[in-house]
Amino acid sequence: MMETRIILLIIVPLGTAFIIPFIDLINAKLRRFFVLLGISIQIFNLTSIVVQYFDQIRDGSLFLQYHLGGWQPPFGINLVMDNLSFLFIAIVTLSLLFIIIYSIGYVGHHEGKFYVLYFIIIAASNGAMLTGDLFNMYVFIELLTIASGALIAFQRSHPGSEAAIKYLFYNIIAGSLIFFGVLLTYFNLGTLTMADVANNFAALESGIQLFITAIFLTALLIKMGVFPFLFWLPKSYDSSPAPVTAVLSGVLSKIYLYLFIRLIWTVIGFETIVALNLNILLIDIALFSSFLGHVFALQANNIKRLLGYSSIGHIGMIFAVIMLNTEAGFYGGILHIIAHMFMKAGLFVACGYLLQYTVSNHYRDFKGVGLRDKPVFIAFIILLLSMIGMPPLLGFASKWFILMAFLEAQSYFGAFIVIFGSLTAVIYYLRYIAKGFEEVRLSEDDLKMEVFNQPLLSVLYREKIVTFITYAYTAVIIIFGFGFRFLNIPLRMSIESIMNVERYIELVLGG
Amino acid sequence: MHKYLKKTLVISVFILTAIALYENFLLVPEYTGLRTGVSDYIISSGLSDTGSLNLITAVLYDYRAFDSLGESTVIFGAVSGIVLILSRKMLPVSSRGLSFIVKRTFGLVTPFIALFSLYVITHGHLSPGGGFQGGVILAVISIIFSIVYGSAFDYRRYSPQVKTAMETMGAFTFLGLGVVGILMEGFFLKNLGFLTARTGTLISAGSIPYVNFGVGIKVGAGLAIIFYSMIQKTFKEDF
Amino acid sequence: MMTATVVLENLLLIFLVLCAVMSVRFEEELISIIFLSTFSIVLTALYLLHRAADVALAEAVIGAGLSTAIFMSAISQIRHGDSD
Amino acid sequence: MALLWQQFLASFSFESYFPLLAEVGVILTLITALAAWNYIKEYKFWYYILTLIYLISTVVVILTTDWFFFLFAWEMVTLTTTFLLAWSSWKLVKQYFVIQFTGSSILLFAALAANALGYTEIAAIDSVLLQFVLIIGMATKSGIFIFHFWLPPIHSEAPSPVSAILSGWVVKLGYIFLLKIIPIESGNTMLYLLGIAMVVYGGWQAVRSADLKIMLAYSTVSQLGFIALAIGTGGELAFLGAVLFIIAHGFAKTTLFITSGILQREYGSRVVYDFKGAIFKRPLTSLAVIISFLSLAGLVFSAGYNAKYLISSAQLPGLLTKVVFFGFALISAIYSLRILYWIFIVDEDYSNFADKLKKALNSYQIYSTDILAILFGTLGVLIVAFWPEMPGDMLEYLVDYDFNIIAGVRDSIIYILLAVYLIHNNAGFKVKVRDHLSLERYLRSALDFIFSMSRKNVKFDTDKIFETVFYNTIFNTSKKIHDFFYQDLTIQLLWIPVFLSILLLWQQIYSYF
Repeated sequence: MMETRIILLIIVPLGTAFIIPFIDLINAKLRRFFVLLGISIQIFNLTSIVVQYFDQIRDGSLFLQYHLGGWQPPFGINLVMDNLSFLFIAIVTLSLLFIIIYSIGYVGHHEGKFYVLYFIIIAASNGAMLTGDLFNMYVFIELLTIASGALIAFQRSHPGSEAAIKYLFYNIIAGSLIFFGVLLTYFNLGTLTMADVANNFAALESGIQLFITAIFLTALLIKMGVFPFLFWLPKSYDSSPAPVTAVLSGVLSKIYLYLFIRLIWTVIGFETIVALNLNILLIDIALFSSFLGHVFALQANNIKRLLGYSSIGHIGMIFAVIMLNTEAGFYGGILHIIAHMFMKAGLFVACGYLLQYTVSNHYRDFKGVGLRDKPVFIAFIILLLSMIGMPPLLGFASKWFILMAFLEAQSYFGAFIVIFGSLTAVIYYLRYIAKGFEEVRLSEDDLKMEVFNQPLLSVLYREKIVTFITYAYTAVIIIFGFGFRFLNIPLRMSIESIMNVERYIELVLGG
Repeated sequence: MHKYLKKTLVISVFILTAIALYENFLLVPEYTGLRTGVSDYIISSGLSDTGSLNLITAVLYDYRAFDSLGESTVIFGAVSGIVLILSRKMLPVSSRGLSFIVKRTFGLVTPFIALFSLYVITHGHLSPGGGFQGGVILAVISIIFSIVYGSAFDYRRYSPQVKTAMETMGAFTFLGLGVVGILMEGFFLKNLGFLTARTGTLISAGSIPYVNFGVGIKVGAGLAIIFYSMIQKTFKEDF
Repeated sequence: MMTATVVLENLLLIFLVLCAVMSVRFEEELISIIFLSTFSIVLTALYLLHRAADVALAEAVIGAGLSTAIFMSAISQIRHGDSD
Repeated sequence: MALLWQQFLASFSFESYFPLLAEVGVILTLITALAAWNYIKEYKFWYYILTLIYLISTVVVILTTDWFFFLFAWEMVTLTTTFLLAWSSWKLVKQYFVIQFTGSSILLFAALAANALGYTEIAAIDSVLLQFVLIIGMATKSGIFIFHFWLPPIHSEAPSPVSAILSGWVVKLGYIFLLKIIPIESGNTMLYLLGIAMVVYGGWQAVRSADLKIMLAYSTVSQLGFIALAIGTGGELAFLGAVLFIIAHGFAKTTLFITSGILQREYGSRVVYDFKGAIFKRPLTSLAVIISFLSLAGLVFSAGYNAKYLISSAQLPGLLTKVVFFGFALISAIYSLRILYWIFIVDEDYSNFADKLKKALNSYQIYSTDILAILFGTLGVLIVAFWPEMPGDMLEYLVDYDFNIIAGVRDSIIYILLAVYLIHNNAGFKVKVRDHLSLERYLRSALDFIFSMSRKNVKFDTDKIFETVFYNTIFNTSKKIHDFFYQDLTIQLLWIPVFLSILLLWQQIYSYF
């Protein structure tokens, strides 16, 4: 079905990003109004799509298309929204909404540029999830890389720049590999539309199949931060400001997971992966990566870096459980994607609040943080409990389904890694909670040091907004923890749209 | 790690990768044996579809105009990022430019460079070139200004505010043409039929020349901003 | 005619690789940048040889012109960076 | 959501003795809640909120047959009891949570494995391997032998009402779960052997300790051994015995921990040698202590007797069984009577009992809720003693069951005489008062042992031992792994071509292996 509103999901944030520098020239105070306007149009747009196609979302027949410039798929670019991309867009938009409200309270200097880059990220993430065209996907990935790379260096400190350069090193190599893969695909198949490629990919010679698959896989593994390429991740999580880290961990890694699912299941086809004997290798790599992430987290003396390492652990776990290619695996994997998105983003957001007066993110400076901001610290603890999988929270449900998927597939190593992950998580999180409750006495000089060490914070630090967003994340975790069955239908339907590739191909090429 | 050991390791890994890539490239079929469905279609009916003589421009700004929008947004984002990271308060008057002869000669040449860039931009659908290339040439003018006349010259003539406004305007031209496409023709970035004249003339090929123009301004202004934010002076206390 | 083109192409390719290696090998940044600029020009010639005029124009303008200027300005920043 | 709610309700099963157990759990929790009214001073509201959540969760744990809700509720129990421990010290919270979470993780794994193997509901599980894994997980949570090490330190250091909850009911949940999953026909030999070990070890340690709360904690280990033993035996009689034992021990231990709180407040000490004249100062409390300890000892006309009788009669008949059970009962009797000896007998002058009592009652300070709580507890013990079928004939099987009271009286007299003889001869087993138990101390003694073998003399700082030794070991190991993978940037980037080449040459590599 042709639907104009899904292109608006991309061009509204794009237009907002374009207009903000202009507004800055006229009157910088109007900026926030336009930011809120842009995000509310976006939300309204998405809501109207949900309302109109509610029945189709429920019975899994949602399939919206848009042909850009009116060209039919093999010749032009097409946007596709099926249940999978709908689910991802919905949660990503919700998460991005939270983070932008948070950053209204948080970001002090260069606010205009921050919002430009942020709206570019919104546009690019929606675009990357909606597009049905390989080259278009590459463009949006590049957009994400550039915008997030600039945001990592937002603090303009030495470690920030270093992390940004490292991030760009890895991600631009990954981007060029994706470009190379797209090029090879076009060279061999003469088409860029995902559905068309999927239709003809199986007919290729197995050597070329391996060639293309290997390049895409390497690129996506770099982007996700799975084992051999996890080195850029903790550094960039550590040295970027809190809302950016929340975006990086909460949104970007999930978008790459989505793209991984799209490329492997829709475009390349899981049968091809099995025929190339790559699936076992990938599962093992992912589980090893998960293991390493948790082990690294044990030695981290820096809370944000620790959360970065634990992200490696969780993403590896999700990757492995998705690679099982069973319905239970997808169910657990996507549920954990949602859970992890909100938990990690919430944790980074809470960290940004808690670490506002500390000298650094270091363990020893974490002392007494909990006593200073008790309500936020309690939210922080709740989110940590969700990370390790305690029951009334969403983390438990997702851990349950992931474990179930591993055991159902008789992958006992995977189940062991899940258990191991949550056990090590207990050890490394409890240490920080204990430190947070330690009494601390500050001298006058210490206080001065702390205030001067925070150039990012403006004088008008809007504490209430920041606290509110932390609570909002906690509330989401608790509400979905009790009502995770609300997600049952969307999850089932998106699994169906992953598995049913023929329908995708038929609807794109035929409609 | 020992220095030579590391060197050996690096070299051996590169040799391994080269072998692996070579092995795989051997499998790729010859150029003549490819499936060329889409490109054949574009070559045969690109002109009649879009009215652009230059098929590359037809692909860039019509068939895959959305990609071009994305690419120009990449530059937009890069400009924002670089300005964000490198933005400083003052422009150094590091040099007073080159000698009088160079200044005067360049003064004579500048209009021609500008004209050339305008030509490249506006004839994008007729001859090689297009908004992107022309925009870069436009930016080069600004760079040469700073080399020849000293870095403050260009700053005084065209302040960063003007450049930002130009960049935003270019971006909005592109986006606006896309939205007009929705309103008039029903699809985002659809070529505007009512603007098309006889093929081969300057004002033909629907909205392509206008898109070219927007991209040209945007790219030119954006790259100039990047260059100027790089030569600005650093202050320690600004960090 | 055909062979001449092939020979020219191969020569250019060898020169291309040479430029790439040289730009990595030299520790002096200026020389690296000059080699990169040469690299772009050779690439432009190659594009022209394959009759891709658009790409050649873009490569000439950006690779040989703009990026060289930006690299130069970056280097001047690095060299003067400590003093001011 | 509606679906989940319906599923939740449908998962409840009200069969056999589990509703009874749930009721007992509720009653015990209410008793402790009564006792806590005076004991907990700060954040009383949150304490009761947590207790309420705990109460609901325990009921769900006992009654549900769905794995998900079972684990969900049990984790809720863990979480709430962990937070309840926060009224004592942060250290305990940390240790308790780590241990409980380890147990739950193993249990989660085992439960899901069971689910994957076709046991979609919580019911008897035939696979021995699965039973084994489940028992390991449960052992960590409920303190079966080898994994019991955390139980005495934490139960003895917690605030009294919380200890009463933990020792009285939380550890029982694991055994109630075992009642569901161990097939009633066959039992489980491993559990049986572990039970025996627990009885002996716990009893011995209880005799060795002078601190009332530590002694109570060890007696919990010992008494839990009986339950494990009973479940391990298998058979209807043994299972009923286990149920009765759970109830009896629940009442007795809850009462005892509450009284220990009262005595501690009264005397400002936890060492039994200090509780002089308790019977005059606190007659009702002392009465509750006596009755509960008699029940723990398994003397006749007490709840413990009925349960132990059922368990022992479920064993294979023979001389060996008799001797062994006689030994077990003797151990229990010794540590129970020893406490009574120290509290009530030694250095007490009962010649003018009535006068003293009157004098003490003049300066009597009433903690009404506490007294009410222990009265209820004692009442529970007595009810199980005289109506083993429970009011309302809930354990129908026991209605006409002959508990052989005469033999019980005979045996009890023998126990008492033997125990009194032993206690008297050994001067009441007076031992040096140990420090308060803590997991750090265990670690320290283990390290001391290791270092003594290597003949090095190293002193350990016990307070910081977790931070310094335990954590540093983990930290350094993971640091080494970290440094091994995190080489400099060149090597890090080198992974990209390496990985790419491996993938590109994957066909060849795969066929090679």
